[in-house]
Amino acid sequence: MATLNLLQAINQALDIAMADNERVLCFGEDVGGFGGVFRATSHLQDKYGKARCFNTPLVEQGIIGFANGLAAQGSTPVAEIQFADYIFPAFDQIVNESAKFRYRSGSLFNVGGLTIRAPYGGGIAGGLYHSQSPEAYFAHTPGLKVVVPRNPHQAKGLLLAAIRDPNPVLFFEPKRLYRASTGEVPESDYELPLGEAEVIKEGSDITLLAWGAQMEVIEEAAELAEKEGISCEIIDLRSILPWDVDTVATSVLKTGRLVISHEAPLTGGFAGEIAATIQERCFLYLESPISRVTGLDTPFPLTLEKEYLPDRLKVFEAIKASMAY
Amino acid sequence: MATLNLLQAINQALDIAMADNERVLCFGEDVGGFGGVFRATSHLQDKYGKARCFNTPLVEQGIIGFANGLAAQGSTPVAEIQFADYIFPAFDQIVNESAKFRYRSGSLFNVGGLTIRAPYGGGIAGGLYHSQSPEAYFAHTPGLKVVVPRNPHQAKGLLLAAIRDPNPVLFFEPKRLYRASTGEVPESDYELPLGEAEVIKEGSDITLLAWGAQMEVIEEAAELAEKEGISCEIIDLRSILPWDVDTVATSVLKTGRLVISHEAPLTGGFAGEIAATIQERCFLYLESPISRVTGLDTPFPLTLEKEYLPDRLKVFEAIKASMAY
Amino acid sequence: MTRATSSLVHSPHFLEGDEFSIDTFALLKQDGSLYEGATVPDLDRDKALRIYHAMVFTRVLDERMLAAQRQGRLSFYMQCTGEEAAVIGSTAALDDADMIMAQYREQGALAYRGFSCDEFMNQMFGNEHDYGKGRQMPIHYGSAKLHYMTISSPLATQIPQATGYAYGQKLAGDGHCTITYFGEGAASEGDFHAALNMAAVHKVPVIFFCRNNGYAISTPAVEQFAADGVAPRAFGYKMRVIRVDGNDVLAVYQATLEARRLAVEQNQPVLIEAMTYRLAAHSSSDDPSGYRSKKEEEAWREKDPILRLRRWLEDREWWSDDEEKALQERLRREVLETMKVAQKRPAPPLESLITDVYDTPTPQLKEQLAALETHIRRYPEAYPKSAHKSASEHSPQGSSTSSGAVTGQGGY
Amino acid sequence: MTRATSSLVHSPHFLEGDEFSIDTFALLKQDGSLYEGATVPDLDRDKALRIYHAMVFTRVLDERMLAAQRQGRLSFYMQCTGEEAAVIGSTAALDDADMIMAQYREQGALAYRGFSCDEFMNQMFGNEHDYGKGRQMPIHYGSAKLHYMTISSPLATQIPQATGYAYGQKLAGDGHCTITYFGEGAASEGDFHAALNMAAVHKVPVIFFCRNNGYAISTPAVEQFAADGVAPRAFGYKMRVIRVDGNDVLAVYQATLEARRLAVEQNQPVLIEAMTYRLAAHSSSDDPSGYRSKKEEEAWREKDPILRLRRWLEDREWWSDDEEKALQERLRREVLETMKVAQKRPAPPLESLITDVYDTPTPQLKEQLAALETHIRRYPEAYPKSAHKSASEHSPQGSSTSSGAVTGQGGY
Ligand SMILES: Cc1ncc(C[n+]2csc(CCOP(=O)(O)OP(=O)(O)O)c2C)c(N)n1
Ligand SMILES: Cc1ncc(C[n+]2csc(CCOP(=O)(O)OP(=O)(O)O)c2C)c(N)n1
Ligand SMILES: [Mg+2]
Ligand SMILES: [Mg+2]
Repeated sequence: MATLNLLQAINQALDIAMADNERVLCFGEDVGGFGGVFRATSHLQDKYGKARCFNTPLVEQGIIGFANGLAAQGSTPVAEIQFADYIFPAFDQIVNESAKFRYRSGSLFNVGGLTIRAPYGGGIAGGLYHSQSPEAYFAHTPGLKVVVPRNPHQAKGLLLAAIRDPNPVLFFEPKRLYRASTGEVPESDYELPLGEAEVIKEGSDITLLAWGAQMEVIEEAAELAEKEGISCEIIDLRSILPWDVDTVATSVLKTGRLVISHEAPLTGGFAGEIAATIQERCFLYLESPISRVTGLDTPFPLTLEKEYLPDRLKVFEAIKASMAY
Repeated sequence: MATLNLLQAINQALDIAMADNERVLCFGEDVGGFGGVFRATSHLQDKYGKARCFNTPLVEQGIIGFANGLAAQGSTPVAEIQFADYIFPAFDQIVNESAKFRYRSGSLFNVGGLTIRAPYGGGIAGGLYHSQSPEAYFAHTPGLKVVVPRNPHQAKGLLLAAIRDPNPVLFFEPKRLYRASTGEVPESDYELPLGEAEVIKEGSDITLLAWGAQMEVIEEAAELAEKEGISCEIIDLRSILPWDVDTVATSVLKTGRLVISHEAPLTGGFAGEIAATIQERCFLYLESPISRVTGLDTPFPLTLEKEYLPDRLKVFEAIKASMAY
Repeated sequence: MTRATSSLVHSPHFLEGDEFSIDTFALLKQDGSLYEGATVPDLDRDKALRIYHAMVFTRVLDERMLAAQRQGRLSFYMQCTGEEAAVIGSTAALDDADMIMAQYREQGALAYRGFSCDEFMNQMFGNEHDYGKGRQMPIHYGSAKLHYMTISSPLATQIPQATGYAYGQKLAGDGHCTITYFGEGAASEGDFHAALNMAAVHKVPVIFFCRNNGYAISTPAVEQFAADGVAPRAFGYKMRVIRVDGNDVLAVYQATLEARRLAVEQNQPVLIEAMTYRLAAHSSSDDPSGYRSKKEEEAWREKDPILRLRRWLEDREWWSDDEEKALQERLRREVLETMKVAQKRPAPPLESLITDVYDTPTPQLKEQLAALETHIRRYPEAYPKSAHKSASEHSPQGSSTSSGAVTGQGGY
Repeated sequence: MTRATSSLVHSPHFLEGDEFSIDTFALLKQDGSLYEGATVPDLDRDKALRIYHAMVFTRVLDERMLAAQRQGRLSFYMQCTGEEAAVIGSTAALDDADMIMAQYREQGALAYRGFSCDEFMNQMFGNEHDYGKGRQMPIHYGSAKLHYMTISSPLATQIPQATGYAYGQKLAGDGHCTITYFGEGAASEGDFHAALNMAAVHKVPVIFFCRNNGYAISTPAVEQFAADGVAPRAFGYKMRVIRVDGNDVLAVYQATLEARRLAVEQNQPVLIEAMTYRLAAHSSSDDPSGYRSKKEEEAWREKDPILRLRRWLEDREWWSDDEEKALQERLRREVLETMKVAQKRPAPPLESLITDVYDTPTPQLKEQLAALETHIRRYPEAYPKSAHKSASEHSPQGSSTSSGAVTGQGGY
């Protein structure tokens, strides 16, 4: 076990995947010799050659179109989109193509080898276009998998699973944690399951649910709440699509209360889907409305980003409101 | 008053808007001399000239980029995307640009003049790529308005309001109804309000909510239910973003039950947002879980589209289940 | 109509970008004779007849299926008519294991590769034998064994995919390349630009084959681009390019043969622009009289690519009137009979609604299917295609087959 | 580094596409003298000095703000260094009311138009005077009165927007055009292709100004495209094109003057490719030593565009050492003093979080703001920038100003 930060864990996962399977390729803007603007692909070109790790021209729709073709051919492309905010020019290739490739062909063809990595999220003075959390846009798209890791250990295991999963996977990396989050990471080749949430901490009064960088926030809020005698069960959803309804529902059946938090705007965010599903599953067990603590229904601001973000205090208040309902 | 079909009503709205304001322009693929593949822009080029109604090259990202620029310049572009399924190449221009133009500039600039029209929805043997209902993708995007009319009268009034609204509006037209839906339409220039739902029929036992072509379906389901003595309140949401929480909540506070229906897949669909909001607003008044009757979590099929679609029988069953809860 | 016009040359000269005016490569005149100075490409009788059969089959299929659509038997159809030489001549120049990533009007390529009439029909009727499991509109064929990627409606998406596919072939080192077909309209999409640029930068064995048929639905090429066709764009990417008479199957064949050599031996991507014309409507939903003249159509009908090849074959005595008659009759009969059978085949099973979304259905999808099954059991007569036979006794006249009286207005 | 190399010409000859090798238009040598055969464009002393001042201001601003970023006073910065001639020379050739739609490295254009130092600072510190209300990262300027569209980070989106904007200008008939700036990297995006094609088809008065500075972050031009720069793409759209020495302000000025004439008088869109070099890092987050050599940088530092113009001005006795010294000192002082003031200005009001999403806030947004206000009132010390003064007494050292010790890793 070594102590790695999130970036190092990702780099290690890519390295292992490329060593393990010569059909794995990493490419995107600046990912070649330079190793990516965040250095997630450092040294991979040196180790595996220019044919397997390279810069692309600056065109996201081309990167994903190219990746779709490569995956259909039987390769295992890991394409990087430099910031999740810049994934939208590739939206058609992802939503109309990657997601529907297998279905439309009756499984004659598929792009299951495809993984798309992109740094996402706020809290780093990035403003409108270096802060977005676009997971909900993709969560409405059957055929895709969407995964968000919360720390280095999770990142490595989930990314290895994503690369090897026989379905196209979007892997959103919480860039605020790239260097800020460190932890013990096994050196071995290991995978963590897609589609399964993880109960981080058991509790009895209320369930707190989030993913990615927002896990830190709800854990801090839980600490505040515990001080007031509120026992919180904390769940990391990990996979946004498909998501683990059972684990969440089981928890809420027990606690009777649910607070969900994400950075993306409220309206149409993925917390809405979760709330809608859980109120149906757990209707008779709910002791208070399911509560969502999210970004405002605005683009992402800069100077007032602290005010905008769903921080631990906002989550704490939501916990108290839920308990007092 | 004349009896018009939905297409004629839209054509009339465009005609009035262009006559009323010489800065209104209509363009898109095949919209010029040909009048659009569905003929929504028929005769407009003859009447207003090639400079104001024209064909564009086949490039959706260009159409909307061009339209954004025109709107920023102070014109009132009405851009057509030939099918809503083909709006995704323009996703970046819509979600990162149209939606954020005013906010990012502190209102120095805006693209409020922009309207994007696109035929959407299934039930016409269109398969994967001529059937999608993408409203939820846009509903997660603050800065946009999203509107869906249910019949010719609504279409004309809402489209005129959309064109004149000082915000970018996506106007999704239920193409299954283009010729199938006919009705009395005033010849005058009139507008219907954006952001306001409409209670189509009052009732006391349960609230049924939908928009666009799905209104017909819930109205038929209500007829089946009424035969069994269930009194249905029927609401047309009309605007998906921003949506009229108050009208829906008021209704559910009265009936205690809510069934929402849309064609798009369940997961991440807009019904989830509505259910999440309403369970919070009406928690203590809900007598059964809010129920969603939607497309399956798959791409849109063809041969089995009847099985896939949320039809009146499925809605009827959901009503009965809700009543029997 | 303003179309690219330029003088003709008679050898397949690939432009480097150092000359700018783009000539058109042509070998065969409409009367079946060669242009002076032209030499016949290396094409034996068997191959020539294989090409010709595929062309005639495609024409017959198109005629019959359009008629079937008009009779309400089929929801939608798209004809290749007028462009058979471009599509089939190019495919014939490839190795049969090279990948084809087409737009939608390239059924001829599939016919050339040996897709059976039955396979065509099953797709069009979306029945239980359709490889695509009845999920896509008619003409969205695909065949893994024939290396023909399943058609996708969103235009131009296959072009960068072809670049990626070919990059994979290059790494695999198996000596294969990819050809991607697209219209001059689709070439306006951003994906086109991405694809050509990436192919040039990464030296990918891919052939970009543009069918410039003058129209994108109603939009004439002159409203699609101001330039002399699509070919000059190649210079912007430093890509080899050739323009070819798309109604001349020999020229198309030879140009593609050379392109394939460049792609496979030198990893040089190539752009081919085939100048042709869509003689039929855009699709069964379209009526071209709204945007072009009968006269223009007539002028192009004079350039029928099938007739041109037939004359050349007859001149060589590789083909006769009798053979023609027999072929036409056989194909017509085959198409009609196969259609009848395919149309009666049942719809794909209900389960096919949720398979292939992922490699295996998620728990949610299984739940959704179970709920749907319960629902259909409650209302079997409302879902004749999928209700259990036992339950669907109310609808005796075979309405449980895949396609009833479908009158689609789905595609365009 | 492989870059476009071609011989030089000395008159602004717009290529029609009938020749292919693309020369570079240049007038001024690095020593401040003209090439033989070159003639000075029509440029009086006032205008020349206005250009020069803007160039020097831009350089000084860039140096100081990068230093401020290094000190942690600013979260992010991007320098124009090395490209001042390309940006300012072209803007100077326009009418001051022509629209500018830039990428992000064109602060010089804004300086030339008269954006004040204070205005620059307010944007960078995102304070209550920032026109953009503190919503975007530093350097995302905008000015309605100076006809400079607010910068948007997603690359290339402004290019088709410029086509649309200019189409509106053409309809308005007010004799104005639009210029859009972008890097050679951004030109790979699909939006570039859409924009140029649409402009050519619709005959739009727009100037596409490509700053080919050799890199897109770490990616050298040779990995961006295989062709000889961006210029040859113009032929693919049938658009006039000129390549110009981007470090030669006179050549850039004259080329743009001619381009504007074509645009405004003949509705001819034009592509200008200015060959230049980004002397600084891509941004404050970047370190170029990871992808290029000091030697290469040195070679380009020899071609400093500001020095080149200064020598020309001095030759004409329009400028002297003393004036230079005085200008440098004045600008340095101005930048530092203005920065100090701007940095201390309060953040925009809390309400600015929800305004401008729509023309007026929706009921939902008003509710969200009200809830936030209640929350902040409960925890004032946690939100020093926005808490009411009365409540924020816990944080006395001015932490309620717009920018504390921000060490952003936001942009790249
Ligand atoms: C992204 C996208 N936009 C629009 C359409 C609708 N559409 C289908 S075919 C077509 C015209 C295509 O013209 P071209 O590429 O020239 O091919 P041709 O039909 O002439 O063979 C259009 C606009 C589509 N399928 N996909
Ligand atoms: C759509 C999009 N993709 C990626 C980025 C990230 N990014 C910012 S600047 C840049 C390089 C741009 O290079 P170029 O266009 O040559 O301009 P230069 O920086 O050289 O002036 C990249 C990749 C972005 N801002 N937008
Ligand atoms: Mg065409
Ligand atoms: Mg650059």
